[in-house]
Amino acid sequence: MTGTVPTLAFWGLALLTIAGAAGVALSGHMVRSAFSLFAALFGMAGIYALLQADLMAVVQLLVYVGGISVLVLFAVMLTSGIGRVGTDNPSHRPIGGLLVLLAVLIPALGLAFRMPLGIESPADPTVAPIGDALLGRFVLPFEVVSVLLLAALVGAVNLARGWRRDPEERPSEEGR
Amino acid sequence: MTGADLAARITAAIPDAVVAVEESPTDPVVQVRPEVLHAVAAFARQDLGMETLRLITAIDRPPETIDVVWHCLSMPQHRTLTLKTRLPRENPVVATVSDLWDAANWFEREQFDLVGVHFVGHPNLKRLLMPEDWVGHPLRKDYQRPEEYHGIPTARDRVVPVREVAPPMHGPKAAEQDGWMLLNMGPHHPATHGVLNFLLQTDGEIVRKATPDVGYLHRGIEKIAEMNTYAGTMPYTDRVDYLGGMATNQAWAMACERLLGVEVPRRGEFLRVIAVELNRIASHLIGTGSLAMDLGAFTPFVHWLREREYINDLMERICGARLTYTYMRIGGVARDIDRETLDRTLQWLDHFEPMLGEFDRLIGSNEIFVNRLANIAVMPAEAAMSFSLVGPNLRGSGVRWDLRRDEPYSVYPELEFDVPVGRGFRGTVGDAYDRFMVRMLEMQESARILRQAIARIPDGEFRAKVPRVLKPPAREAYGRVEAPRGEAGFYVVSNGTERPERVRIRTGCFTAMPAIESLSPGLMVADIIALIGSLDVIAPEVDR
Amino acid sequence: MVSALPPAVTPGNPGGVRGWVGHIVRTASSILEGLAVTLSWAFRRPYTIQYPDKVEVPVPETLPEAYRGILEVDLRLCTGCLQCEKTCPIQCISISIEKGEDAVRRLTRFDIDISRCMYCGLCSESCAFDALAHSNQFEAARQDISELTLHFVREPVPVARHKAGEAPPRRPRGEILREVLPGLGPVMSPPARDRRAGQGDPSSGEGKP
Amino acid sequence: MLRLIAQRLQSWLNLPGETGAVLPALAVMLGAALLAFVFIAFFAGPVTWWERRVAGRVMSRIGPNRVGPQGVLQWLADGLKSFLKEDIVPAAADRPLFLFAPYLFFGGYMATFVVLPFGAHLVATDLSVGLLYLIAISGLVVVGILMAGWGSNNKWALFGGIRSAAQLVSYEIPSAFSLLAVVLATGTLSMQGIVRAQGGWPWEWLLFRNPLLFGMFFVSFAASLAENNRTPFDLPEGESELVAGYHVEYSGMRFLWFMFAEWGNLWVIASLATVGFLGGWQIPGVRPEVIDQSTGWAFAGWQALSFLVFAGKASMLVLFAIQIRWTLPRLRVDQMMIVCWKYLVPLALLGSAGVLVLVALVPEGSPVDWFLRAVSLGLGLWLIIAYVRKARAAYLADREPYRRLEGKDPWYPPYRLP
Repeated sequence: MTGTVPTLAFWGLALLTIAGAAGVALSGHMVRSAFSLFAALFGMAGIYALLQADLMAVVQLLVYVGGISVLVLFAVMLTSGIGRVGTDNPSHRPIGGLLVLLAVLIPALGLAFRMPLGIESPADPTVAPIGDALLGRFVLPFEVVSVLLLAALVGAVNLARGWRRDPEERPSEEGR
Repeated sequence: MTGADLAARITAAIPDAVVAVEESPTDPVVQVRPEVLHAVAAFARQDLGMETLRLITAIDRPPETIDVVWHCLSMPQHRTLTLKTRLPRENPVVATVSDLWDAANWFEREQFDLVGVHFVGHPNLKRLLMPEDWVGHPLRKDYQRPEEYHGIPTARDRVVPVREVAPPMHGPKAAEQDGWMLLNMGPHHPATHGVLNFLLQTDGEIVRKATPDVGYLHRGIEKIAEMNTYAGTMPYTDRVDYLGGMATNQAWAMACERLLGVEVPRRGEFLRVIAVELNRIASHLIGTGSLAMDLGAFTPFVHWLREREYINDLMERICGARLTYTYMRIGGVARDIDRETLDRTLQWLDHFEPMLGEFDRLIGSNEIFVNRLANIAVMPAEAAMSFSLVGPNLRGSGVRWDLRRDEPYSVYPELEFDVPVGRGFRGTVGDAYDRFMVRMLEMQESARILRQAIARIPDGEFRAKVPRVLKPPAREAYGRVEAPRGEAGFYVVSNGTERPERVRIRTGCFTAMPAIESLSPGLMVADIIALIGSLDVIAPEVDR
Repeated sequence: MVSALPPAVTPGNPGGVRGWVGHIVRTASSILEGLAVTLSWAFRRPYTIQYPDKVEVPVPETLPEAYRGILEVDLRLCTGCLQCEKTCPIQCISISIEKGEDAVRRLTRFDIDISRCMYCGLCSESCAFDALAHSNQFEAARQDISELTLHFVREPVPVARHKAGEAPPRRPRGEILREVLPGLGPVMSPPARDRRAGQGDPSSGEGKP
Repeated sequence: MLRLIAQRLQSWLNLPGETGAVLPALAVMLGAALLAFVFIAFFAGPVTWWERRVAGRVMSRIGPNRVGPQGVLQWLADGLKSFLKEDIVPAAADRPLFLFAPYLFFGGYMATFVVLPFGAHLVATDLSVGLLYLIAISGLVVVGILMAGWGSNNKWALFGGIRSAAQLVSYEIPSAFSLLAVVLATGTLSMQGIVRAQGGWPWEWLLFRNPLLFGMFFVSFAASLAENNRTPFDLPEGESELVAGYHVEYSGMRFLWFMFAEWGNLWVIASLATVGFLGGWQIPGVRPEVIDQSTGWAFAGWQALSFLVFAGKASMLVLFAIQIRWTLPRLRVDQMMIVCWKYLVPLALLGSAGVLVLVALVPEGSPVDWFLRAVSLGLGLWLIIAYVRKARAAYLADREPYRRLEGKDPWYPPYRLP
């Protein structure tokens, strides 16, 4: 990662990621938090791309940016009581939050400083090796994770159906 | 069955109900006491089989009374019954019949609004056409028009700068009830075809209820007619149904001819038939085309506008105008037709009939279109009659009722045509696709009628001699024709002067509006658009 | 008569896999039908008439005899019978007649407010001498609504006295109107027999797809 | 001043290179963005004019014909007009989201152009995961639409936003699966690799490789139409239902960004289908190696020719999409979902599985392979012939009544003999 443009790009993307993350935590409104999450994830995808991890970057885009963040947005917008644009979402318990932050940040920083910096990552395409690994060596973990996800999916559908079954009881306040 | 027979049957069931009987070849009138009105109406509905309520009219007759008239109809028996009652003017109170006929709900609201008759037991007796905070009842004879309403002058001559107009014209039309999202569809919305408003209570895309909010185009044509001569009202009838002006023209002319006892010459009748059938095609072109446009297909609409342009050109040759025809006159039509116009009509029909097939290929049998309409907003025949739906909307529900055939007028009995009805072309009888298809088939029938009428048109006078000043004797008449949007009727009460005492306009769209309200629950937002389009509702007919 | 409108695609949808396949086939074929129709239109000529500038004959000339355009009064024919004023449902005609010292009745005012006029034709029909008639003009958009009140009487004119059939012939349609409503465009050649606009090369270069 | 800021920035960020190198770098970035914008404008702009002309002809009218010869400059006039219009932000809107949404929307679309191979070597970067990138980056568009729908604080706009998100997220699946068939058949994710795996002649295209891929083309095209909110899947806009859906509150230039992306997207879907199924820029009868080995003017000439081939195929598909738009009505929301999950997803799954089997069992060049190619080519020809015959029948049905009028005095508006 040398050269002016990549360095600039890195700073830009890092700033975007951090600002996005800060937005998620500090934004006054749920929907804006969700959009900030999108920005943070997008920044992450950019950093993957800078690191020449093309498949990771694209998958990050596909799954997290295109899928998860849209899903989160969906969920947030459909939440009852989300109401109009002006609704507040104050950040509660700043002290507790700070403690958790420190608890995570210190090990993370320690880990980061122990990492060797400035190593060139391989420029080879990573698609084929990753594909081989997923369908070869790691096929069992891969499948186990798939089953887990499937179970989660079925559970989610079940929950959602139960909720839809009786629409009269739905405590809807949207549009208020 | 004559009026006396009907009165006898009513008396047998409810003694002392009948006050008087007026015989009439079309609509025998039975006058009843106001206290027993509901009982008589229930008897008529259940035992006499009057499953349709055509019209409720209140007539202000100062200084003493307000007359209220109910026009009932039994379609299977081809029988009508007109109930009349006389209420004191200071306290006009009568029982509601909205529990017997669905159509009565809006009729009663309208008469409450405009004449100030209270219908006891009505579920929602609020103003319909006028704003809710309006003062007075405009169709009362002693009504004084206010100078201004919320700072807006009511007279055209006083032009005010825009800034003077106070903004709060309407409060919220309905509370956001039950936590459902409230959507205002209209007054300016691409799919409401004019200035209509629908208050949608939605649960996401699913509509819980669509409440029509009408009156944005209320111009008070009934009131204008009271201030105008019989002949001078003719131009206003164009404006009742701007897409089917010929038919409303004819209805008004027929009502006045019945009052005056004027006979229309045969050539005049043929000219009327030609004009009305051309107009019916033009109107159905807009109806079906805009339905396609509402569902997202723009091309069919433009194609139909092109065909309508030909009709407009023919109309221009026939009567001189393209939209507001004012072609009919009391006793005939305004001007004769020339051979050239007839030839051109035939030429156009040659072009148009293949176009119907093309339209069907382009959109009518398109699978997406079919699936958008089939089994949507199903109106069963019973409900259609109770809601007093008329015309293609009624026939779409499978009821074979066409005034041209069932209450024959003009020269229609001499002409051969079918009455297409909905029969579940792609789904259930009475769904939106049936209503669409009935309109398509009616265009074909109209083309058939046109060819016959052009072939048989006789020579002779096209207009009867009528006096310059029309003073019909004091009586009443109900002229009704099969307009493109169903029955267009003018119920006229004359008082022996140049000006009518009361004019009541019955239009197809007015009764279709409450039907939308009742069909809406459970539909999706996009289906509401299909529903409005398939009923072919246009705003001026609702508000008049 | 339903058969005259043959459905392009036959209805009926069995369930199951057959229904599923049938649905796909039906959708595809009905879309193909629609596409074929729209494709065929790409090879037909447009019907557009490019009013107002790309028409060969000005539109007023192409209007039929019956056309009810803006009203005009030929004062040489008007007998001052006031029938039109009485007939008008919205009172947009106002006529004043004054009897001068020489006992001649003179029209001092014959105004028509064409911004109110409904173009219903009742007035011209009631005119026994064809003095009041519809012209073939319609392009009367003006900046101010008051400009749309036409004053046909410039200076008092004695009312006409003639029997029916002896009246002088009417002037060509629209000629009088052009005098009272400036800016209506040039005078047309003899009364248009028929509409002919856009007959030659209608699309003027737009014809080819 | 600028230089000073640049130097401070550089020292602060600890950038490598000589002092002041950051400025050219920034300039390069800006320049590239501008270039991309102009490039895209030339794709998106004229297609608006083209669409309106086609729509005009289909509706037997003319379409825009006043600005420039035959109205070709209409898009410039429209752009200028929108540029000069007032930019209205509703008082109740969520201001930052409302303002930013069009750029996100446009950005998501602009980013797709990075991997589209317009010619033999005319491609910004040939990513090894190009196809996947293309599918992924269009996800940005959903977020843009959601942002616009929410930020407008208008219920109709919100409806549009939610519909759009549901639609895009759903249709990504059939779209991805049908493209998976392409990947299976070619064995690469790179866009250039996919093109090079095909040939110039129709029977070398993936479209006519076997009947399954032939079907996959339509699945893929339908899903792309849905992903880009084109009729019959234009529910987020839903002109007659949602007025204008997610962009109902936008005006002026911000509105233009949406329109830009919408029409530019037409090129993206057409290009994607061209690359995936129609052989991309491959010139019939010319091996790609010939192009690679050429130098100088010959190289430039081959590039231009390959671009023309590509543009020709893509514009035919654009035309097809336009014609579909002006032919079909719109689906309802639930039907949109049904079409996706009950029809397109199973079809795409079955198709890609079938392609996998065929690719594994039928080696290229074998008699079975040629038989499959012949069958799918026959299918395509049959479809085209049926289409043209039907169109001809419709044309003749209308011409017949006119023919009877020949020699007669035509009346106004005149019967036009076609």
